[in-house]
Amino acid sequence: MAKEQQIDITTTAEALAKEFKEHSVAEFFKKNRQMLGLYGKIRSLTTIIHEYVTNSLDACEEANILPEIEIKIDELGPEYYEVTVKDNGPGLTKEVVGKAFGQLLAGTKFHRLMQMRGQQGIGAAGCTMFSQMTTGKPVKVISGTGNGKCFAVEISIDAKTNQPKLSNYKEFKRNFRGVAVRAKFKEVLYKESEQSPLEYIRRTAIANPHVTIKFTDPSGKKHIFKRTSNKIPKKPKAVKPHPKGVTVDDVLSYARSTKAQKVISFLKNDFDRMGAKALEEISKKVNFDLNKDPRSLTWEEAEQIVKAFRETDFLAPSTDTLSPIGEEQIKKSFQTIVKPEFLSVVSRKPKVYAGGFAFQVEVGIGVGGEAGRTLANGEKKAEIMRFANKVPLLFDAGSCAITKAVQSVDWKRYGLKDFENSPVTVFVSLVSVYVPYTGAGKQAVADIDEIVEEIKLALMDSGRRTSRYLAALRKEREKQMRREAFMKYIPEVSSALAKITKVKEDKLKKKLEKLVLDKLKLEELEEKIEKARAEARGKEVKSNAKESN
Amino acid sequence: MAKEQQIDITTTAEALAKEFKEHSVAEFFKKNRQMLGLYGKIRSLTTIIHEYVTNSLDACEEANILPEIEIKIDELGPEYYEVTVKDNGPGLTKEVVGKAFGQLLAGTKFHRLMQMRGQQGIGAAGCTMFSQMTTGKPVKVISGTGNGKCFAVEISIDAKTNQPKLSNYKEFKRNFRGVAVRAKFKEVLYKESEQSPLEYIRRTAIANPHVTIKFTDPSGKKHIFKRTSNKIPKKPKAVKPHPKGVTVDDVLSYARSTKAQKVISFLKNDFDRMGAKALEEISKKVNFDLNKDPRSLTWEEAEQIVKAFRETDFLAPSTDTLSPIGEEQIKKSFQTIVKPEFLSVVSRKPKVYAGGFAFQVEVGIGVGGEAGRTLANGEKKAEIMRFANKVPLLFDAGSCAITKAVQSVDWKRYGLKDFENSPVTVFVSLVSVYVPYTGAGKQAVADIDEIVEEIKLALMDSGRRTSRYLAALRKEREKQMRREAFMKYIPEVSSALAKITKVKEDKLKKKLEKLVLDKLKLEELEEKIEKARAEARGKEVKSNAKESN
Amino acid sequence: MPKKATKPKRRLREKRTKGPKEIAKAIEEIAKKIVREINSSKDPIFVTKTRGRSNVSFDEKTGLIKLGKKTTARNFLNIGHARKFMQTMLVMAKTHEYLKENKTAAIREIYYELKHTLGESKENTFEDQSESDACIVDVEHAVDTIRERLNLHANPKGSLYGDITLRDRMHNNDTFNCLKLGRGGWSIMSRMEPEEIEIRKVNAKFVLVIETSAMYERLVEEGFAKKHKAILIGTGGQAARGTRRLIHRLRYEKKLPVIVFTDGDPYGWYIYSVIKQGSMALAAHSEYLACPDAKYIGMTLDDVERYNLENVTEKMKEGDIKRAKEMLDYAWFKTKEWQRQLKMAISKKIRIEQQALANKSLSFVADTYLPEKIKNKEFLD
Amino acid sequence: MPKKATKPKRRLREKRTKGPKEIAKAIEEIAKKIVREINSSKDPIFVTKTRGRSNVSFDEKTGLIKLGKKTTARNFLNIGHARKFMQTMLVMAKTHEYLKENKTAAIREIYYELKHTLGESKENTFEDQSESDACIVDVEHAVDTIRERLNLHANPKGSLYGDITLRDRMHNNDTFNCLKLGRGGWSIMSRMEPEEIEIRKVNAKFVLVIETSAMYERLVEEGFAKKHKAILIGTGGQAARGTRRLIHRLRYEKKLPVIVFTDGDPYGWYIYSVIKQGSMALAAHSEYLACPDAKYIGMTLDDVERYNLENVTEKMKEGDIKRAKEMLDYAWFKTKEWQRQLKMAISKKIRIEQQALANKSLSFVADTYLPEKIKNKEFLD
Repeated sequence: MAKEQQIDITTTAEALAKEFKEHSVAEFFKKNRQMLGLYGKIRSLTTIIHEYVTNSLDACEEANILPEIEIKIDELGPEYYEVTVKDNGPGLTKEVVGKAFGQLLAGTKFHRLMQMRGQQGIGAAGCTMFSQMTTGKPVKVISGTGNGKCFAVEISIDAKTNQPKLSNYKEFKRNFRGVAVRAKFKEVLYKESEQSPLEYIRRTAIANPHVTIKFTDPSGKKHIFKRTSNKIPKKPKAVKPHPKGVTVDDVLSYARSTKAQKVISFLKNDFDRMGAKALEEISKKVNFDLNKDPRSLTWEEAEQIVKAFRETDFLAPSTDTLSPIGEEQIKKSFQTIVKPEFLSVVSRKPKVYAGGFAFQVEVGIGVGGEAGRTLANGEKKAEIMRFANKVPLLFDAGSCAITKAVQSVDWKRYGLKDFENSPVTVFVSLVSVYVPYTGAGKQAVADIDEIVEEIKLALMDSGRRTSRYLAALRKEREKQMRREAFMKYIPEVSSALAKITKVKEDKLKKKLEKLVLDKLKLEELEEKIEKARAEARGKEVKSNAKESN
Repeated sequence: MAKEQQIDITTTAEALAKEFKEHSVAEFFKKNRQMLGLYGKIRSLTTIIHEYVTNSLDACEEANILPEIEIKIDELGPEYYEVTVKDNGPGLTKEVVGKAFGQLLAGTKFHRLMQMRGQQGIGAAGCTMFSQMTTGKPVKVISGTGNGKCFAVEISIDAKTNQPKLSNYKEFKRNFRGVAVRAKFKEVLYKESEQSPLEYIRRTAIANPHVTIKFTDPSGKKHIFKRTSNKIPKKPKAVKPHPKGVTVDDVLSYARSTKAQKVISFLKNDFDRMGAKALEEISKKVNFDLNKDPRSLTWEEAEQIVKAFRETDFLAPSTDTLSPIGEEQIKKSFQTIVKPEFLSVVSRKPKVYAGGFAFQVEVGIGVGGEAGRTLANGEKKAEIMRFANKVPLLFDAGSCAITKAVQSVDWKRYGLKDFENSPVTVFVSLVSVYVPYTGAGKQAVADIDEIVEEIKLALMDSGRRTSRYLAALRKEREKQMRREAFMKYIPEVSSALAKITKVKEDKLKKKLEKLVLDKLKLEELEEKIEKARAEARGKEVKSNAKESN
Repeated sequence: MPKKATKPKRRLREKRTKGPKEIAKAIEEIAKKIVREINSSKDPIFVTKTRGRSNVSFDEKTGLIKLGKKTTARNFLNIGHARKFMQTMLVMAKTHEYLKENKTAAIREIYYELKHTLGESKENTFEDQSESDACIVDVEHAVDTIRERLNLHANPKGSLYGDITLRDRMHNNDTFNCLKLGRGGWSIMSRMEPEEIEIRKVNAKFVLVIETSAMYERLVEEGFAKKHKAILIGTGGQAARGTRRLIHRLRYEKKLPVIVFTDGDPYGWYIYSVIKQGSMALAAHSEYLACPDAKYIGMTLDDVERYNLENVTEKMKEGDIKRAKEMLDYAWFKTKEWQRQLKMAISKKIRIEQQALANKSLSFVADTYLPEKIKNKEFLD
Repeated sequence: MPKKATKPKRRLREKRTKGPKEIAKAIEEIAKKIVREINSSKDPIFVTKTRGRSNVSFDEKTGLIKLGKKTTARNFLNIGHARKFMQTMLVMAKTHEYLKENKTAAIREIYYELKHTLGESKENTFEDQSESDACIVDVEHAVDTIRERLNLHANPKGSLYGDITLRDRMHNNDTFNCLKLGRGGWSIMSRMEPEEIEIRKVNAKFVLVIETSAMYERLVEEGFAKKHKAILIGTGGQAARGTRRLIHRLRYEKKLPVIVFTDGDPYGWYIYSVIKQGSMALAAHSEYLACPDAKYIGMTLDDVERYNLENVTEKMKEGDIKRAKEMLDYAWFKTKEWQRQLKMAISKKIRIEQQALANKSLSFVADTYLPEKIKNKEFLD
């Protein structure tokens, strides 16, 4: 054993106590900017574009506006760029603008259960901090609400206190509605790649068919992605937690901030899909009085409630809390931007995962045409496009639940013998009131079983359609080949038989041709009949299903 | 173009403003606990052990105590466990204990540039939050400073305010020094695997040869890892930032909190390795008066300072700011715990990466014996052990700079033809005053070029020694084989020649054997001479190097 | 030493031999039937015997592998059959022509004669010879004859040495004694039908069939044929049809016992079994080709131990082991001795070549190994 | 049609033939030298000629591939040479024994005779035949002779047909005419030295060497030999040493021009070139084996167009194409015509077989193709 040292322990404990300090979240992220995706020269720039664009889109959508976004990246020097992002959203008030761009963990999104792109209130302020750290410059923001009055302001962050610092505030007249932000960054680099701002914008356009984005890259080249749909996604709604997904801790925390006076009304008002029948069932299952004040619920009582939730049937979370892209929209923009030969899109129904959060999966599989990633040598590789709340995820694919789900599918069963080397683009969109990212950089979804399973089911469904298409394609080609084969063989057969039997070759040939044509016609007819029968059966099944609904 | 909708924009902007709220960091991490590594049943449990153990070790080291840690995990029910961790550290005062276990982003570590295991002030409080979320129970802590007085207290967190809530505070008499924490968790699972608490503890013991850990697993089995060294690592020192690594923003932020009155004394006192000569050089390179108040430095002036730093020569960061494990210590514990046939350990000199942070890399390569990971079928695979500030990293290997560096080495050049399937354990330890983790879960190091490069160089150096060993091994085997081969062939050759020439076979055989033995002796002699010469040359080089130092 | 006059246990019933005209007629009948079907708008069908294991069986009584009675129909209107139907018609027409014009061709020649591109396509009538070979077998079965009588023949292979006088009736009635052609012997032809090659006189007690040409040459060199009154036939690997036909004729026309001497490995044993029982591929013609009472003299794995040949064994390759495992299931290897031999091969994973006997001495095989085994009737059965 | 009496342009200077006693003596001398070295404690050395491309050259004058004068030494005390040195000693001692006892052996037989385990180890004196074959070549070179005179021989292969009378001096002086052995012809032996096989009489204008045995049989069948006074030699692929020796002797003893007829592909052309100039592997023995004025008649890729054989070409395999590219660089293919031919093969990636001529008609090759080309002297050179 070691010899014990001579130390004055009390002094040490107290000495340590003196060193004990609290820190602001701004300081934390300033020191740990890699956690926000602000590391790596190329990645940082894409992250910046991502943060501004998602804020713009969220604002437009909440205000029911068809978004038009202009993005410009200018090269100011080596690894030194200026980024400008302008939207036509509702604009921000002076007070909000400061917090939105100058305070971490502040925003409209964190505390509401609502499907939005941003959900943490960190992004834009993180960019301000990054600009400040690398250039010492504040971020310039102009905002207008369209009523002729605008203001401009410069914003930076006081890291010690996590408070915005505003300067050069100016009001002026212009008929502008929206927010424009302009900021300078060092330690970033623009380079076209699979993970560049351009690819980010392209994918944003695919997942957001109602958006028009104009992008001017540092070389001055303009890239315009026009909207393929004029339908604004329905405004996301704040949603109450679904009983199936909440934990004891969640129940207690909701109970503390409810407006309800009794537990029974708390349950009725503060949870999704809570009908009278369900309430009755629950009240039978708990052994305390549901008329008590929710604020006085104990852990054990809350545990009883959660147990009762698990044993009770509820409807699936209401669809209207989620705003999926929509099958038609995905199809349109996929066709316009990816241009596959065949496309199959599947939109699943909303589901719930632990935490009571509703989520919904949509997938698209494009095969042939320009689908897939094209290598420099012209070879095609499979391409996976990941989206969370309509935001493209370009980084950390390896640790993402979506990648995991795609890889877990046995693609051979769906006619793609060598998936990795097929001309295929797999599109996966996950929308949720709360997306469980693996990190604050929001580039990968944690592999929560329910989510992986749901994505896999969607891909398998879509895969079946793809495989039917591939099979039909093969069948059509086969039919053609059969006809040609018969016609090729007939002259040989006729001539051989004629030589042996001295029957006239020409006569045999004509007879054989007629035989073949009759046979093929018959087959086609049979096929049609079979198809009609199958369709009839299908309809029957559907109408039965409707009746039982 | 889309038809513009009828919306009252002003209302919307103001409506949004009303929704704008600020949040506590506790709320943030409660919602995003996956960012702290608290997701996945097995992973969560390992993370909890990790957080408590690192705190204990840091405390002991700072108080110059040889650590003895006792860990116990009890199964209370399905996916329901109690964790107890007791150390012999300096103990905590009542005030500190609350913050340490009940407030996120509070602690002794975040604000000091000092090599410690913890560096964020999140871990232990995160565990309290997790316990609270899954069981509703507070965490129990006992602390004593060895003077006969102890106290016990129960701690939970108020998530809304990120403030600790203490209850059941009791003082009592016992001659205990250290901290003991006991907490209950649901949604966790104990299972032996590559990522289990046991493996975590085993690796902790390897990287911390001065630590004794006693672990009782849920089945009651005791695992004891005894220290192999009685040397306490030197106490980590807070370090001033090295001029080569700081950014403009860093300079400004240090300038704001300096005690110095003039920029010149700020530079002299607040930076590492700042000698008179360097100061003089810097003063020549900037165009403003270094006697000005550091608090009034502008961005442009700070930029000049950073530019001058870059153009001036400084010594490498002082070694005493870092506390590496040490070659001898690594060797001892590696031999004791991994038991390889051959081991090569390399300790590199400290280096600096962007941010001015010193870091140091140590690696060990163990080959043969029990090195490598053994599969169920007995096959051996390469094993990579990653450590950051002596803490084992078990998760997220794929996105870690250490893994990247190991994979970038061309192992074939070092005699390992099929690295993945070799019986080899690669040990990589990175120590730094600030480790750039990719996430708050602290399981992977961001792939910063300087760090990857340094690890790679260390591995290559160690690889060269390994390859020399493997080559020597092969050579010895070869020598043996040659001798055997000659002796096998001699009877054949003698008999053949005897048949043709009628010379006596036996005579030929003896002559040939003598010829072979003489030749082998001669070769051995030559080899020895060559080796002696090479050693002499090596010494010469070393002594020359010393002189030029 | 076997007596000269050993009669085959059972006279093989060779089918009544059809002449060229009858065979041409049979082809015409098949063609006419197909034409009739076409004219009455029916799916034209070509019928032949089913090949492959499902229609092959081992006839314990005769000791022959035989083709069963199952038939296979090829419908032209079935796309899976159409190409093969077309090919079969081409082969039928061409062999019909050969018979009419009294020409003969190698099976590779008929392949080339019939190969051409189909219309504007990139498809050929035949892509490789295996396709036309398969059609030849189908036609053989359909008209119930052997390819030699369709005026077709495979490549020749094999050498003949010993006191046997042959006459080539198609070549000036050349008559020659195969003991008097130097040590080279006579090159066995691909067509060895009695109508062409007549066995005039044989002065021998038995036929020794030898797998490798080098061992054949060694035995010629050592004077084995004269000393033991043997006819030596070197097959040079798997015996060609002509060679098998010659062995068969020596057994049944000249009543000579047949002894087979191959390498001690699954391939060698398979060569022996084809000579003895026939092969699955040519199951229909076993009566023409096989010698069910042929004896196997060696090499066996027992020889390895008996003659201390451990040093000169070779490792069996994976393919050999697989073949040995398959052979375990063949009905004609179901004897106790052969099962033991095959299992030994599978477990020891070694093989032993004929020439490995040279490890003892060059003349060991001729002076000791073969005479001893023949004298003691040590045959594997 | 070539005149019967065409003399070879240049009489090949065959080295003075050593008798068995002289060769045994030469072996003894080498062994004695090595023993002397051992006795004086020197590293024992075996010296032979260097093989491989570095010591092989094409002699434009004689048109032969020849081995140069470079020598290679194998030191027993060098671990890289020791095993081979040991093996060479074994081969030397065994051939010495053959010569003394007047025995002959196939090269596979000497391999088996010498193969055994070394002491307690798992190592064998020879692991496979390629090792002993290499030692045989080394000994051939060291004592400056051919393997036949070391009483060794390779496997026999090849058939002979035509009005040629041979006598086997080692086999009762058997005398036979190869036109009178039916259509099979005579099996060419592995050893065709004049001391053993005497060419008594030839009545022919030229020798036609044919790659495939099926084409050989076709030409026999068509009466080509009689009609055109030809000796037909079927090589059955690459010509065996005995067959090459026979061709060589017909050219130089009997002054018959030699015409080579192979498949139109790199492998066939290589067969031709080995007959004509010798091979790199046996460069030392070109004087015994090669016929530098042999003519190549076909198949050529020009034939494909000329006779409309596009349908019956085959695709060249990758290996064939690689071989063609290598052949471009061989000195003996550096003629304008051959370069053109090889380049055509490489660019068109097709090959044409001899039997593809059957696509015209079975007798086309005998009635038209060969006679026309011979008459018009259309040879590729």
